[in-house]
Amino acid sequence: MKTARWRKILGWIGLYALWIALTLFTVLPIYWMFVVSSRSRVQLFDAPTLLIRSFYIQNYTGPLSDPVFQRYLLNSLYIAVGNALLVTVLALFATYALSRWRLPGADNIFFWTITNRMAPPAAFLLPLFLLYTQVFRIGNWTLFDTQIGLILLYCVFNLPFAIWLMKGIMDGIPVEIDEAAMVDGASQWTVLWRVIVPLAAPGLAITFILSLIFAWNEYLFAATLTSVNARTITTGLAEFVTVTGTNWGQMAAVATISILPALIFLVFVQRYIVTGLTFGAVKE
Amino acid sequence: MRSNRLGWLLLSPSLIVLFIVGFLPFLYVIWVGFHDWNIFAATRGMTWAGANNYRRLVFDQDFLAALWRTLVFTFTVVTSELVLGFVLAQTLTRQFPGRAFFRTIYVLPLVVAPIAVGATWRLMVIPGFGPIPYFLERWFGIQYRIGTYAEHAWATAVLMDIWHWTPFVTLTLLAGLSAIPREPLEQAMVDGANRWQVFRYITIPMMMPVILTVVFIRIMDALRVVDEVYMLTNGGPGTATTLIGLHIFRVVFPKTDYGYGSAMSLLVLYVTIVMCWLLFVALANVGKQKA
Amino acid sequence: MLRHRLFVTLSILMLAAMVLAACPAPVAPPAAAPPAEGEATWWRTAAESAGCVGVTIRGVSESTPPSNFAKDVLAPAFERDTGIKVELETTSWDQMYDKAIKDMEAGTGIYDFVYIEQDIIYAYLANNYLLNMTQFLADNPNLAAPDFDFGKFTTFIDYFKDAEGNVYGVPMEAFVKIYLYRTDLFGDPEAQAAFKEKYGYDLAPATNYEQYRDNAEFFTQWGKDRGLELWGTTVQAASGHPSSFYELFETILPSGGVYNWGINMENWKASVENGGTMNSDRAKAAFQFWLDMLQFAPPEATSSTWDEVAASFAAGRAAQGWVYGENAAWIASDPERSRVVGNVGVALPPLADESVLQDAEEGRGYIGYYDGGAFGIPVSSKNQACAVLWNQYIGQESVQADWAVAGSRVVMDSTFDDPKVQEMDAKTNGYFTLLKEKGYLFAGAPPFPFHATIREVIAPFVYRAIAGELSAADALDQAAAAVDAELPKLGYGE
Amino acid sequence: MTETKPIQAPVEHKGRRGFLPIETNTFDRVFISVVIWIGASLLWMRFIEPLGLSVWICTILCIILGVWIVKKG
Repeated sequence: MKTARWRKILGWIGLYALWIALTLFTVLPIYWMFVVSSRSRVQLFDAPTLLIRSFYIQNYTGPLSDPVFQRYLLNSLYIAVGNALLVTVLALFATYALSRWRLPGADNIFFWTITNRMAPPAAFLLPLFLLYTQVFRIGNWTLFDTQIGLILLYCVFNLPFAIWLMKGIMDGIPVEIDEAAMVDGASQWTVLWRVIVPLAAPGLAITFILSLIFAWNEYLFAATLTSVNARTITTGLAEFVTVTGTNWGQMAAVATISILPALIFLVFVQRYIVTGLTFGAVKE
Repeated sequence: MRSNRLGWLLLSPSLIVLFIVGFLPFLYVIWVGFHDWNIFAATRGMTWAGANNYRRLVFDQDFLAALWRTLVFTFTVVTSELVLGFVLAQTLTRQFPGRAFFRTIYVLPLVVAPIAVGATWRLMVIPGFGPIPYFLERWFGIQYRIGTYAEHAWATAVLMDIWHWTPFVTLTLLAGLSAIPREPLEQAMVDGANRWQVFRYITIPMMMPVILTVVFIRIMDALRVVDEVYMLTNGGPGTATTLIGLHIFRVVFPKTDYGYGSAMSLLVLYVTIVMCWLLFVALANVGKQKA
Repeated sequence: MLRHRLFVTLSILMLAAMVLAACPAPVAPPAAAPPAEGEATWWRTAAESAGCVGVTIRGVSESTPPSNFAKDVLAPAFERDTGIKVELETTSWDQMYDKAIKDMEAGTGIYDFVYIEQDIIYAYLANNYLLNMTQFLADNPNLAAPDFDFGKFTTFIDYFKDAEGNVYGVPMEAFVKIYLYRTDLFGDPEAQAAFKEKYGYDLAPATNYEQYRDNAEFFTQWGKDRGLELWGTTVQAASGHPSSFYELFETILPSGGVYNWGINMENWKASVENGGTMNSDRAKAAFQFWLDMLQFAPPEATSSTWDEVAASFAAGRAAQGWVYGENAAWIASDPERSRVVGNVGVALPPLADESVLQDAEEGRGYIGYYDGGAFGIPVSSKNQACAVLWNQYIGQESVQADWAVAGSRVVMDSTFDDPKVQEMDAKTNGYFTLLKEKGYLFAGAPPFPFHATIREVIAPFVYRAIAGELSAADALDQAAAAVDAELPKLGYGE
Repeated sequence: MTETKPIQAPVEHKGRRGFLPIETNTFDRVFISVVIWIGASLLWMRFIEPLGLSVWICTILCIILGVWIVKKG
């Protein structure tokens, strides 16, 4: 009797100890980034300490008041939101089709879409560069250094992921629901928008947020396929590393700023995460 | 019955987009992979090389070592993340005060850009500027040098990946766990099964599809890690953390050996596809048995 | 509910974006002294005659102070004078190369001018990427600016010429990699006495390897005894980054008497058996000397690329070291970024022995690295005439002094005489004087068209030696063998 | 409230059962053949080609194997 109670108490202590340790481990690098962003370049030479004694606000005001940096931030926002919207809508259509029609070869198509995410990126930069600068062009206009170019490109890794995620959700919505609505005289479109979309909402939300995060954070392709006008915040981060000294303080400040938008989104969809991430493997 | 035409119509935008930005470059890479093409060679442009790049590849010690290193890395991080993620997901199925708070904090790493993850960890572990080597040396007398000791760099890279991706694994497993029906569990308990037996014979089999899915996704992504390690160690010390993605990056970028680099990419893609396809088949079969 | 939430979030973000966009852009500070009225009209007329007014030209460069000066100061001034808009993309070192090369190889014509680092020019010339500026100006005399003359540049411009003397790039930055030391430490009477007692000769900035080693050992011990965060030397020994290769092959090996990376340029062989010097005894000795310095270097040395070396020195963590010249000015003068303002001495790098200096004086060799770059115009550019105007604009004498102060780079002899540069020279204890008087002892990278490729072949052996997996001798033996195997594949020395 | 539903794979295969241990459709069998062909060629180049046997022998063997898999797999 007594041992059982002790066991229970120990269990609780263990649980909290685990989570507190984990929280510290999770937060430490991010906190350190913030600490670095609070220091001037000379202060960074001091012996490392985790305390913030003074705040060197110029690390933030500098980039934030710089029009170039503002443009990077806006580009990132447009590209990430644009890509997330596009991916969510395309994945909705695609998975609805895959789940409701018996299309010949559908499972092979499904696997093929996923393989798009597997390619090691480095070697694919050259063909993409050529496509974007020479193949897809109308007069002088090319996809290179445009926001729409990156929005399309990020579909390569976001769309497969989204299709997989949404396929499970779609399969989980019983076909009878569609059929009942159709019997009531609703068109296919109405069914999709009025019936399926609300039911698939958690999946759509999680698809949207994950696509947004991936697109917001991508570096290599953004660096290669943009030049001046469509550069994103992550490529801006790399610009702080120079031969004449890395401006770690400003870089950390920019990194801190760049986390915020994704974080805001994430907090909003927090409670849908758990219901949305099932990948169709387990259904409710 | 519905006509297939609408189905194809709905599917086609995705297929077209993937064809343009995914499949066309893939064809081009295959084409380049059969050529000798180095911008800085004395002979300009592409020359047909047949399968010679692949002949070179299967004997290329650096490449094979990097590939093997990547497989070890992938195995290490995916197993750790899976075990850790499972334990954490289990604790999260219980209601306890502060659960939502912990969970929210816990997903933070997911939103940090890989390049920023690399930079942040580098800032933490560079001797002289970062707190980790400083405090390790002061408190425990341990000399932590990611630029000198291969094991330190490797451990940091593994830890960084675990830090970055365990939240994702945990959340997905949690989604799976919370969808498991309770009846079989309760029934088993009534029948006198102990906790381990329930876990082993009921929870694990029911979770198998989720586990396989997570493993699939993590393997796919871990095999192509570049940004984080590029920022953290740039593959050093020596070649200790030169994962295959970074190795290819070096061959294609600074060395501008496009032909050979393309062949490498395709071989890695081949390995990835085969591994993932096997998992995929396993996934389909698990589903069948259950159904 | 969910859609509502998402909508709210989206609108908040969009609002934030709009507020950000609406922030007034700070006005760029006025450029270097605006050119005189007559010149200004010349630029405008030239731009009009070439049909360039309203055209946007685009360039790519590394994100460095000189490039940023070009972007923030020169580009707006150029636009004001000519009506040509300049979009200069400043990015990281490897991205800069990658994009410029892709663009020129594919003949896309995105970039109208590109940064050419001194070491890559031979590859670009071999591939016929660049526009012959001499030829272009001769063919279009109406576009040749009166204030521009290739003859005004230092000898550094010779790196951007072909065999016939045609110029392919306008130098925009040039530095030497020099030896920096802490004047406060070397001038400390207590340290001087202790040093003399221990080593039997006077403490002074090093001129040879033994003295350098003694200094490094002495100050490392000095720091340890006093509990200071101080070590004897910097070493640019990042064990996974080409910067360590560069320090070894362009600074240390030449100072040890091994030139051109130890590659024999007559038969394109590196190993001693084939007539090269990469794994010669001198090279091995120099490499070993450099590796030995790691024990006297701050712990971050094996993670240090070029920028971290400068940061370590600026933090006061090293008593002496090899530092790229572009950092000399800010380390010596900018209290925002440096702890050692006013305590920085400049000297020639230490040498293995007298013969190296003799080689350099007589033109057979060099003692260190002369680094820098130029803006060149790709032949694929669609706005060549406009880019030629820009290249001449940045090559005017009148813009050089401010540029030199902003980026501690000098490309013209006349710049040294400018009062602003003189003032900076005093602050750095004579960096500019050293560059002017001793610059001829230094040399840029050897003229290899395969520079980057062979660097990548050699670098892994350097990394492994730093990590202790290989000895210096083994690393050079293996590197030389690997180079001998790779060069024939590239079509050299078959 | 969660209700019990059969756990399903993301994709249902609708093919036939041949000598391969899984159900496959034609595309699957072509895919398997190609995968085997690539893998065999690479191994051949590593271990057998140095002995003097051309990689074309491997290709011919793989084509025969491939036809058999597609027909009977």
